[in-house]
Amino acid sequence: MATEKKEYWRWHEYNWHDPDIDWRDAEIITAGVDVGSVSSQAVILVDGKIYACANMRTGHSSPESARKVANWALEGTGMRIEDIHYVVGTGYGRVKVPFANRAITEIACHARGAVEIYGNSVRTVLDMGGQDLKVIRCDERGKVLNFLMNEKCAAGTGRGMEVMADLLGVPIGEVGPRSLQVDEEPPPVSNTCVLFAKSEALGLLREGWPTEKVLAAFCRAMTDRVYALLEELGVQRDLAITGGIAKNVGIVKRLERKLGFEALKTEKDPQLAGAWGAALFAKVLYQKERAQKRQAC
Amino acid sequence: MDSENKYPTEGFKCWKKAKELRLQYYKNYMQAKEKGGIRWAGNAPSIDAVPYGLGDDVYHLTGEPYGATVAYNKEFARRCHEVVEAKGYARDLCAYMRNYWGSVLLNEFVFGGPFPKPDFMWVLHSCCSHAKWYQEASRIEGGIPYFVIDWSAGMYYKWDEKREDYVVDPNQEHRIQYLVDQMQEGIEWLEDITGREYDDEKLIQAAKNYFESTSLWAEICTLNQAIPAPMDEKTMYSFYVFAALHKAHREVVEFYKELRDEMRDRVARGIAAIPNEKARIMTDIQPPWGFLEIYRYMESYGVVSIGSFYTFTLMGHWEIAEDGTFRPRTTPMEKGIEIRTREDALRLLADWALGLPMAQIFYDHRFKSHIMKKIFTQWKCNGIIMHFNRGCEGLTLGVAENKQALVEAGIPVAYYEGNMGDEREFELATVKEQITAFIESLGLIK
Amino acid sequence: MFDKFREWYENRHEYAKDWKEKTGGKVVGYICTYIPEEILYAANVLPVRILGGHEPESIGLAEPYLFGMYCPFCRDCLAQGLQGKYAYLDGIVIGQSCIHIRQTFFSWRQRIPHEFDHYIPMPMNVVTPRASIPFLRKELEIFKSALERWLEKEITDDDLRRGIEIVNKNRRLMKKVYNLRREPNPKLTGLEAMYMVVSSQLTDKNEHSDAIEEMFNNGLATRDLGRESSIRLMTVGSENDDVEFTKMVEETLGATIVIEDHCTGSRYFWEEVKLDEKDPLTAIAERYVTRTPCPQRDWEPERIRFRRILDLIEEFGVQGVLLIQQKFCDPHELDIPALRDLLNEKGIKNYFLEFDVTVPVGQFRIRVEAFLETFASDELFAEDIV
Amino acid sequence: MIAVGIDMGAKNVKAVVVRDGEQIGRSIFETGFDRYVSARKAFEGALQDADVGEEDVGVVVATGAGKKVVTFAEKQFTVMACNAKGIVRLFPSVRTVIDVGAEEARAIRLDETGKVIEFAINEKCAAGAGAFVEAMARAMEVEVGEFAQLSLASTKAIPINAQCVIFAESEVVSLIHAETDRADIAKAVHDAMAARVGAMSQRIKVQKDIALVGGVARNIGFVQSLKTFLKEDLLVPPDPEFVTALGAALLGMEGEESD
Ligand SMILES: Nc1ncnc2c1ncn2[C@@H]1O[C@H](COP(=O)(O)OP(=O)(O)O)[C@@H](O)[C@H]1O
Ligand SMILES: Nc1ncnc2c1ncn2[C@@H]1O[C@H](COP(=O)(O)OP(=O)(O)O)[C@@H](O)[C@H]1O
Ligand code: SF4
Ligand code: SF4
Ligand code: SF4
Repeated sequence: MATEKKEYWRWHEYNWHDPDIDWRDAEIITAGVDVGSVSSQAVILVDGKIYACANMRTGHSSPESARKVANWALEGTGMRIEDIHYVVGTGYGRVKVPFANRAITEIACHARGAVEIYGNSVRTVLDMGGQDLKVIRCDERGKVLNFLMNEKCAAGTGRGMEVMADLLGVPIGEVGPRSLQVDEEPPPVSNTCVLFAKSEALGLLREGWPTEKVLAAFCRAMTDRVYALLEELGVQRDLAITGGIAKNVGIVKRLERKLGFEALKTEKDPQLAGAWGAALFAKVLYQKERAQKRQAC
Repeated sequence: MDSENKYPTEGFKCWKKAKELRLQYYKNYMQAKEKGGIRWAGNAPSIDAVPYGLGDDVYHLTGEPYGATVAYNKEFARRCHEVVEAKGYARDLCAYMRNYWGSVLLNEFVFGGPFPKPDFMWVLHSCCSHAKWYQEASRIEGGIPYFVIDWSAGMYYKWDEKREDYVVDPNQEHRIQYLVDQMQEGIEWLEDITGREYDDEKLIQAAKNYFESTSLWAEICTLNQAIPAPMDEKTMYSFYVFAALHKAHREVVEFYKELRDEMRDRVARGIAAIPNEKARIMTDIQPPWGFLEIYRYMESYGVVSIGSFYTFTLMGHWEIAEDGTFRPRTTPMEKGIEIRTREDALRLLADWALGLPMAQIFYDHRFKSHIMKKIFTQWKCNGIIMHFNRGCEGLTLGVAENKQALVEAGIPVAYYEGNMGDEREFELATVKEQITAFIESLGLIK
Repeated sequence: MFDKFREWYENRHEYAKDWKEKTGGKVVGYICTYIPEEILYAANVLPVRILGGHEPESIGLAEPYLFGMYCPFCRDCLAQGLQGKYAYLDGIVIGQSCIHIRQTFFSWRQRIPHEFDHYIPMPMNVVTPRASIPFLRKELEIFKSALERWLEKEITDDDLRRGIEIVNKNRRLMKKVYNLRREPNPKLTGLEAMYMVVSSQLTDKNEHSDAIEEMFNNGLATRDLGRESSIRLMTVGSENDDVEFTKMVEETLGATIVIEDHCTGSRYFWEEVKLDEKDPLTAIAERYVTRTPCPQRDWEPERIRFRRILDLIEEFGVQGVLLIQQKFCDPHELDIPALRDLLNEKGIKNYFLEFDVTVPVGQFRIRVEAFLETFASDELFAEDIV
Repeated sequence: MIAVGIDMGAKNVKAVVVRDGEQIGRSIFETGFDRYVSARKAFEGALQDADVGEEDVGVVVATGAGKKVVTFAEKQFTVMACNAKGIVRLFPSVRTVIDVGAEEARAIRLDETGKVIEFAINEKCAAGAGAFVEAMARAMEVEVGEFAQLSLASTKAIPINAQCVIFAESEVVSLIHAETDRADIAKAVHDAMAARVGAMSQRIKVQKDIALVGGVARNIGFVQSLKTFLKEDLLVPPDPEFVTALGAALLGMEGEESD
């Protein structure tokens, strides 16, 4: 029954490094590796400055995914994992990053990373990832003050969006823009559960709804859930959105409409926030360790 | 299929009056302050006869009917749920309560305007939510004084082996006293917070109204034993609500008398609720208020719901006769008891309140199963459709066991899950499918 | 040191069966801590608390009798009974509690064989003791007579005084142990405290008290667990005997639970019966009406339980609070927003977790870990220092 | 007399042709976007299989969630009624039938004539139906059939706490990450689902014999787990997904004959 299908859910995977930096001159090289349930990222900092990164899908084994993503980030740089002074693992598989010196939760790392990416006016971080939603309150340094995670029903997460993309044959990157191409907001779908959502979407298509309208109904339902979580914690400005769904304008725009203000914008990749934060923590931890060693000598 | 419509039908004559009364009730509450009156809030079972002793200009708002009204207004209900969940309240809590709190938090009254705050709250507690409902309401409304009377004093009935039926447990005195003591303290409290002098005469009159109206409701339900049934349950919902709104008010007594007389007349003339009555069912627990169309759906197959343990006994007071008949409870007035003092009134009120059949479900599900079987037989039913209502943990106490017992007794039973006040937990298509399957199994669809 | 309690906890059924064999006495299971154990001790009956088994696979057994939206704890308890794990019980009693667990009692009463059962309509109103105490006294009398009829022997006032003393002594001793948790370097972990308190609900209190005294003789008070630098947590909720979760918090993540407000913890035993010269039944009635109330009967505007929680936070040097709630548990759900508001207002960090028959340790770990990081993460921001 | 029953499932449309009470043809089609077209295809496929022409058909009966779109059907029945009717034809001793499809599960108690006495259906949450297994198989990147097979090799009981499919998926992913044996994971998934379906079934009075039908009855891993959960044996007909369509055809036939 299974026919070869195009994989619409596949979001863009990439690696990058800054050719202008020569890491061999560096004093401190640190890395953050974020092994999420859906995606893995690695960020390499050279003296605190971003030098290389990679973003790819998480595979079956956490240790393997961690190694893979780190190596991919280092591709073409001549640097090896062993050259990195300190590595912090974060995300779902944080304790399974074999070459990490320490594991820190993605909650702490995302807050830290958000402040790095968006600037220190950030007070609320919304992390919309593959399988969960987190709302984090932080101070100007990115230190977590309070946070909430969605419990119970995982309806309306990144995974859900992927399933939708596949079902409707819309590449994941276009889900957001296309969902905004409606004249009038349709009512939200009642069931955001991935499994039921499928038949619900089909039902709507059968009723003659255009794809855009179905997407809009889904994005709206998901926005409502995100909004509820934000409300529960209480939103303090500025708001930064991290994680993969930050790239979904269908949700970001709707959320902004509902909140009545805009979230911070960035040129950088918000999906890197966790790994970036982890790499920054790695730097501090390495410096501390070094200072302690020196004292000991 | 005209041949199936064998019974004459006609609308209820007192329908219009009912609508007016209901509107007036909410209006009175909203406007009470303009005339220097008092308004209070409480749950439907609360003993409203007691605050009536504060004067004739005392109006109140009962939470459950209000919550149900919100549920009718799906958009409003949705906003209520949103704001309540944002405050961190769990989604599985009583749906009426969430609708009520939501309305307070939004500061919007479902009938328009800002939410009219009560001067105090007066509550009767038995399910886990009653007292807490108003405790939280008071907190979010900025500290409105409230008084709670504990109703959970134990079972009023006990099983009698010989008669194979329930009889009133003679061990009642200290339970009555418990309620009386609380009400006594409550009256002092009422005087305290309102600065008014309490009038025992008014209390006595209100108590009489309460006994009469709630026994009258039972009588009205009893008339539905006729074939064809003169009233369907969907209509019943519009009428039983008066007892839930203000059972101790004279107006309700008068209205119920009128309705009873009309029911008698309909029975005498053979007027039916639905023209094609082929099967009679009873339901159980609150319906999903936003989806009462399921009743019309059943009727399209000739299935009429004659009522339920819920519509009969939430507000109606009943007794079990020597011969086992479930019948309207004899009022103290009918028994020739004179009510002279505050103490007299309070004792009778306590005794009356403790004897409510619905209150017994909190102590033993077997009582309810037993009464459901009685209703099934006396009202000549063919089956039972139960609503496993996720919106009310109180009245669902024992439902799973009730269902087991009814099935054991060979009664055709179906159930569906839903929510009386949160449409997110109700799926119309699925429920219709279940109802259809049940009607099929009754042999009504070929 | 606390091994004995752990063994009792793990082998509760064997303990009760042995006790029966040894003493020839009767064992009564109880549901909810609003049960006057004093009267059962006076009658030489062993009361044991019915608890869940944390086995998701057997929960389905309760499905036909309990509505789907009742809490997992009440299903778990009933499922234990339906599996026959409590077949040795001679009777069951309940002190009127939340309606979920009431259903457990009702279905148990109907479906699981036993000789004796009794429902005590423990008053919900504890705000008006003037009305509740005489009412409860009468209900206790009815309970006592029911026991007397069943056991065919009289329970005298002296018996009652003896019963009260047995239970009081155990309370006093547990409180003494709890005082050791106040210290900067707590002398016991939360898990150990849990084993102790829960096992006191499962064993003969005489024996249990002896075991506590023995611990003191063996130097409990001078023990060093080396937990002085660990984060001090309080847990708050209904019942909690989740070993896995507690281990995760204390062993994997290194925090220490220094106090808790659970009915499987401090709330169970905190207050004693004040006998004085009073008639013993009145004294017992007073204790249950005035004890720290469960949420469903905590009706005062400034909840009584909250005041106590704040006191405990102060006394035990609590840094953060984990609010633990059984899924669908209405009584606690009804208190949580107010409690969170209060804690936030007082600047006390707190985090909310929803429990089921077993907890998803993985999902909970990240939450608790991140919560703990909010206490410890200053080192991560020490850039300027280095 | 020829009757055709069409079962409009969420995932598959099934059609069965019956002549004088005997099944003579059948066909299954994936439920496509246009359900009418799928229904036609299944209908025509079944007629072809039975080698009869459309003009020979006496009555067409539709059942299942999308039964309304089958405009060429003269009759409609609920799935419960069809399930019951179909199973007593195959196994007259059956008194309880559990039907697990892609998105729904139900348990039905019936009498010896195939009349429904009592039923329960799964509520809202998808974690108790075929799509659940499919999602989990996808997480492990194996075919559903293979996934089913895998589970038989395990004797371990690993509880999957999450009742939500997505949380369960992440639990499965974490089990994968923890390098848990694949067979154990498969069994854990089937156990979790069996616990849900089993608990749902117990809301009615489960009487023997018990049959399991619907596409998921082909999943031997699930069948094993459900047997263990219920502590009862289960009868599984050879083509379990066709039972409902068979029942529909039989019900159609019955009505016609009595007329
Ligand atoms: N370019 C993109 N456009 C829209 N959505 C995207 C894009 N890239 C990723 N996503 C969404 O982000 C999700 C992954 O989020 P991520 O934060 O990386 O997950 P996690 O860290 O939990 O593994 C995907 O499931 C997808 O829905
Ligand atoms: N060979 C097989 N092995 C395991 N599972 C199967 C197999 N065939 C079908 N299934 C399961 O059956 C389900 C479809 O069942 P079906 O009764 O056709 O569904 P519906 O009637 O809801 O469309 C699928 O979700 C799949 O999990
Ligand atoms: S009985 Fe039901 S409706 Fe009434 S307060 Fe309790 S939960 Fe709400
Ligand atoms: S108090 Fe809560 S956890 Fe305890 S039995 Fe009641 S509902 Fe369950
Ligand atoms: S409805 Fe769907 S997303 Fe929600 S708990 Fe169930 S399976 Fe999970």
